[in-house]
Amino acid sequence: MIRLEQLTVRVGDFVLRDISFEIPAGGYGLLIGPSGSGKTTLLETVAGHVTPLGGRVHLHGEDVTGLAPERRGVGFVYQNYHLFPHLDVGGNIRYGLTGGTLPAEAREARVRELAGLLGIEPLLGRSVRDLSGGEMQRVALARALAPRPSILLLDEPFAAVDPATRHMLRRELREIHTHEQVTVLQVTHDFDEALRLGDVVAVLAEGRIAQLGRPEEVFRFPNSAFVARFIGTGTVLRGEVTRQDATGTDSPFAAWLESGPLRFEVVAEREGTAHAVLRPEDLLLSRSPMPGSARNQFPAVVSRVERLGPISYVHLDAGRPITAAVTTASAEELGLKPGTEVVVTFKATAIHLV
Amino acid sequence: MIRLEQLTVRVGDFVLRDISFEIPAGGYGLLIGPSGSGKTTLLETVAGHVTPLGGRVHLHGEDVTGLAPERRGVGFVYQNYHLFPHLDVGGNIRYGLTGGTLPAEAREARVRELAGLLGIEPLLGRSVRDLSGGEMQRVALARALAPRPSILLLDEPFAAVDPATRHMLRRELREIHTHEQVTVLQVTHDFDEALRLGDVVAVLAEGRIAQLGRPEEVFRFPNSAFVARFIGTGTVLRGEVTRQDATGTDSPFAAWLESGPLRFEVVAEREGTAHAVLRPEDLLLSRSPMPGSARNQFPAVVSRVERLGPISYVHLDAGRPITAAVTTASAEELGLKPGTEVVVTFKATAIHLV
Amino acid sequence: MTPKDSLPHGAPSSSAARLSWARVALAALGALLVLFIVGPLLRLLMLATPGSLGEALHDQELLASIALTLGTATAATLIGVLLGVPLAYLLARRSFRGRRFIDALVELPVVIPHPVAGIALLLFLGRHSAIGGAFAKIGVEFVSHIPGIVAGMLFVSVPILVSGAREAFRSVDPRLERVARTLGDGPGVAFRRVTLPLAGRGILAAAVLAWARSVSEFGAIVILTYNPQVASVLIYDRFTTLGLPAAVPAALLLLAVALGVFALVRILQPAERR
Amino acid sequence: MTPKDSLPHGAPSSSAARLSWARVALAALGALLVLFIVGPLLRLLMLATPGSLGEALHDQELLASIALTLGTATAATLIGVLLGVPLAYLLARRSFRGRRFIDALVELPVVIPHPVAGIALLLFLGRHSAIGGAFAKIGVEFVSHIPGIVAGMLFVSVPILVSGAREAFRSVDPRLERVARTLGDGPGVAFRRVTLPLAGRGILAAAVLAWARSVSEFGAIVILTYNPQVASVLIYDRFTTLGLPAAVPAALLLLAVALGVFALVRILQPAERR
Repeated sequence: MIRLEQLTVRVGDFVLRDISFEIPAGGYGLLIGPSGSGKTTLLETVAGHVTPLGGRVHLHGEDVTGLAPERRGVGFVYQNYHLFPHLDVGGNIRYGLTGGTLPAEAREARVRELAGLLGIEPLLGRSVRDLSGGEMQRVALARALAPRPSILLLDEPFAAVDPATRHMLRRELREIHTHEQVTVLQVTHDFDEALRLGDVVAVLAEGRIAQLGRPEEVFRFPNSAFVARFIGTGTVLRGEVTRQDATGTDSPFAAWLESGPLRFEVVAEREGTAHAVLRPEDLLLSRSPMPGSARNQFPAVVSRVERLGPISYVHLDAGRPITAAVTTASAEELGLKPGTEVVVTFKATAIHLV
Repeated sequence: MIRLEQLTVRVGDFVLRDISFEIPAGGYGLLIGPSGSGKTTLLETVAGHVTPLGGRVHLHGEDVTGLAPERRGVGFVYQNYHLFPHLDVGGNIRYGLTGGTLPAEAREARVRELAGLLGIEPLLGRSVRDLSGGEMQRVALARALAPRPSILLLDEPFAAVDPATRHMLRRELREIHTHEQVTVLQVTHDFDEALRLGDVVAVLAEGRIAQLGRPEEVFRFPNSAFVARFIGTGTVLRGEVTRQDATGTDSPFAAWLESGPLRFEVVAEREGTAHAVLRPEDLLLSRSPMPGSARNQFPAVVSRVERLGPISYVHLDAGRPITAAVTTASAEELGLKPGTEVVVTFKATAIHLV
Repeated sequence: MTPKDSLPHGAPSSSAARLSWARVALAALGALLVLFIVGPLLRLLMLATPGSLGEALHDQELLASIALTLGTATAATLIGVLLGVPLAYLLARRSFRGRRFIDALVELPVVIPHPVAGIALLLFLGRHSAIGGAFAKIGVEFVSHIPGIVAGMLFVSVPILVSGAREAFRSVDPRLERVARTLGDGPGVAFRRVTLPLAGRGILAAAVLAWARSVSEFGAIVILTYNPQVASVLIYDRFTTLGLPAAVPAALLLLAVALGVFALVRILQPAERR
Repeated sequence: MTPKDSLPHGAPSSSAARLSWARVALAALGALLVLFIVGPLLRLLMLATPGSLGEALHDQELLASIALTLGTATAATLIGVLLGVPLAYLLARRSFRGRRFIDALVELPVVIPHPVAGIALLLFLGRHSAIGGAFAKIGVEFVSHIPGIVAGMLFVSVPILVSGAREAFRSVDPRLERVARTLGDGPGVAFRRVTLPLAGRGILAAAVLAWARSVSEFGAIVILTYNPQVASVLIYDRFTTLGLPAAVPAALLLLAVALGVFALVRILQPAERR
């Protein structure tokens, strides 16, 4: 279990404030934010390398705020691995086992177990200088896991490897998480990672946690324009909300959102300026208006079609730039290409206001 | 136009051999390969910084193999930008204009035009030390484009920026490519980039060009297991091909592919060992067998469901691990979760043998 | 077995206390060393009374000697920059056979005992050697003449100058020059517009440090050219012939020059990594 | 207007020819400088006949002087390591008020003219100073005694030792130590298991270089302790009283020691960046 309570941490010239979240024992948490937002320093604070200016760190139920790193039972994997260059692969993995009271056979068994789990048995006698990025990552993982930490802290573990290796490592990490029953806190700048791995995700912005929740929740209901843009949820339009009827009924109420030339029906909780998040997959495209007047419909012109395998992103000009996602098959069926005129349709409830 | 003819280039301890491809004038080419495969050195060879051991480089119709870099008319943007730290943003963009005979007003007009195109006008007087990654990337682009090169070489231009910035930069790069009518050769290790941007893609593997073609072609018809795995096309299964009938008709012929416990109907051109590429989006999933005996069908158990917004990747155990892609809606409709038994169906023609 | 519970969980305060004791001990050892450097210099500076300084500033022989020292050090530094900066650039940027060997040779004077360097230079540049003889024919004499002082200073300051300039060039990413090339600059122009401005401060700092090293040289010069006397020889001469009090005013003045130069070098050197 | 066509397209061969002329000129200037370093040393080494070496090896006074030099240099280096390595670690790893100032102070002896350093040490450690008096009471005298030699050597070798050890510590990523901490090591253990093995070679190279610098010192020692004579003082003494030929055998022997040490330092220093 990892629980941070109103942690305040100095990161170079700025300060992270009021960082609070909890990852239950055996959970997989992700901390996501732009480069330079202090994610690594926050991990180092959890590990005890950095002393917070304020707040508490609780690990496995204990307040460890004043405890030295070697007494916290955490494993740490840095983005650039930081393997010990004067030790071979086996020596690196064995490092955390030699301090304790473990008999030599148990130590070697643990090294072999982890090497087997990560598929690096053939490397055990090799120098760490000759390894590929993926191999170094596996060795760093095995080294951190060897003393059976209850907490594993990962700093952008996939940033420096090829996409193909990244896929494999992600799968292995999932398996290890289950096999070793460890609580993981991983730092990333890639929201995809959060969707693929995390139970809990915290989005860091401007020194605070902008949003906290299950990855799917955050993806569907970003609570600010920053979060929506950062996780790439779709189009974010700034506009003015006005009630459809003048009655003062309680929230939520039916309303209009006006953003430049566009006017949508939305469900709002207050009037005034708001950001509307339009998820690409909620937008329907057709060549002619679809029947039914209760829906938001407006014309748009295709400016570009981006094929990404099974799915295509259609960039539209509707007075404002808007992006829709359709299957590649239906993009072909509709004959979408730059200049095609289409009608965009979506439900009022599909617009998320932040 | 960029044409490389059987280029041989030393990259540290190894050698790139027999590199030949052509990007037509105004085209957008991508060079894709794992880290350390010599992509940057190849770009530097095109720019004239590195002398090839053999072969010819042709730019805009001329053989420039022996020409100094300053006479080749290329713009170069390094992965880490390499802005001149002793000049401000404006000084960086202006750098390539001050050597020529351009009058001062024309120079300033060009600087403002590019700054406007890239949205960095407010930065012109700023020091390059205070810029964000995305801003540095835009300044580096403007600097390279200022002297109107006919060729633009980009070394992993999006590797060091956030996904959100990456999206924007990609769109801007597309616009610049059109606006400046420049031939682009971009290096990347990310196949997604190729699908989004490229007209031509060359996949580099083990010092050679493993495959060359339009991005969609390469994505649908990878010519080797390496390429298929690297670009993440889907499941690659190794197996044995045997003819369905004993007659010696000419290729292609109907055949069986056996891979462990699995046996598929395929269309093959030769017998023997082959790798079958199963694209996730070609696999249909259902809870019960679907009618029609001509198709490949086999049972499988869901081991994990990976939700990526509108699309979900379903990892299956069918004796071999196999991945299918379905819409998130249908994954929910089918109630897919770890342990669910499903039937996998696909057409013989959907299997690509390499 | 839950291995998590078997982790030692000591009181953090005792660990912190142990840590800070170790740190105090380390700091005390370091402070001793700093005291050993600063103490003698402060002791000397404490003798800087208006009287002693006035005496020094009216001592024509001392002033002439300091002028000679500064002039010869400047000459040695200029020759060193002319010959050493191109060498530093080649060592930083080109790879060629024997580069590592030349890298080492250039550092060699650091370990040569100064009187040995003086004797070697005396043999190399004396009137009876091939090179000394050739120079003598064009009217340049080294031994017991001003060129001998310059030669001694150059010999001992080469390592500082070349290694400093080499590191200054190395700190400039060669890709910056490559970018300048693709922007239309020839190799010389790219060097002048990019590499030189960026390495300039570091080269200047190395030159000033080499100049200071030249001013401070004694052992090699005292063998090559006892007369005319540079400041360090003059101080030694007065110390041996007239005693300590006679040497102090000159030593103070020379120390002031050295400290001024040192402050300049520190300002010129690029800010250090944190 | 098609700007692509307006690009200058000269013949590549002429450009390449111009380039290589510039390179030859640079290389020639550099070669002159290398010659100026190597020439005198080779000239001295050419005098190493069996006769001169045999003479040197049977000269009891010279051998005793060399033994004294090596012994005092070793003592100065050991004291320097004991006091300087902890300081180097603090300078490399901790940030504290005045760190940059101490960084600078430690480099100060480089620019102090050696006779000035000798005079400052004489004032600081003489019998009439507070510190010299205190040491005299416990039977340690500096001036004209062996401890004076050690003090002079220590003063001039501190910059080499501390800056070398500091860079060796800096080259070890502090995150390696942090990883060791999360793997269960206390701060002292992490230092011993990770930082020390990785910085050790660099520290050893700095110590050997500081030792060589101690062996080569002359100007500070000649003022503090003329007798007993270390090798460089002996060489100077023979040169001034008996002339050049009498000084050559001793100079050769000392040069051989210096070259051997230098080779050792080069082997110890980490391989350079390409």
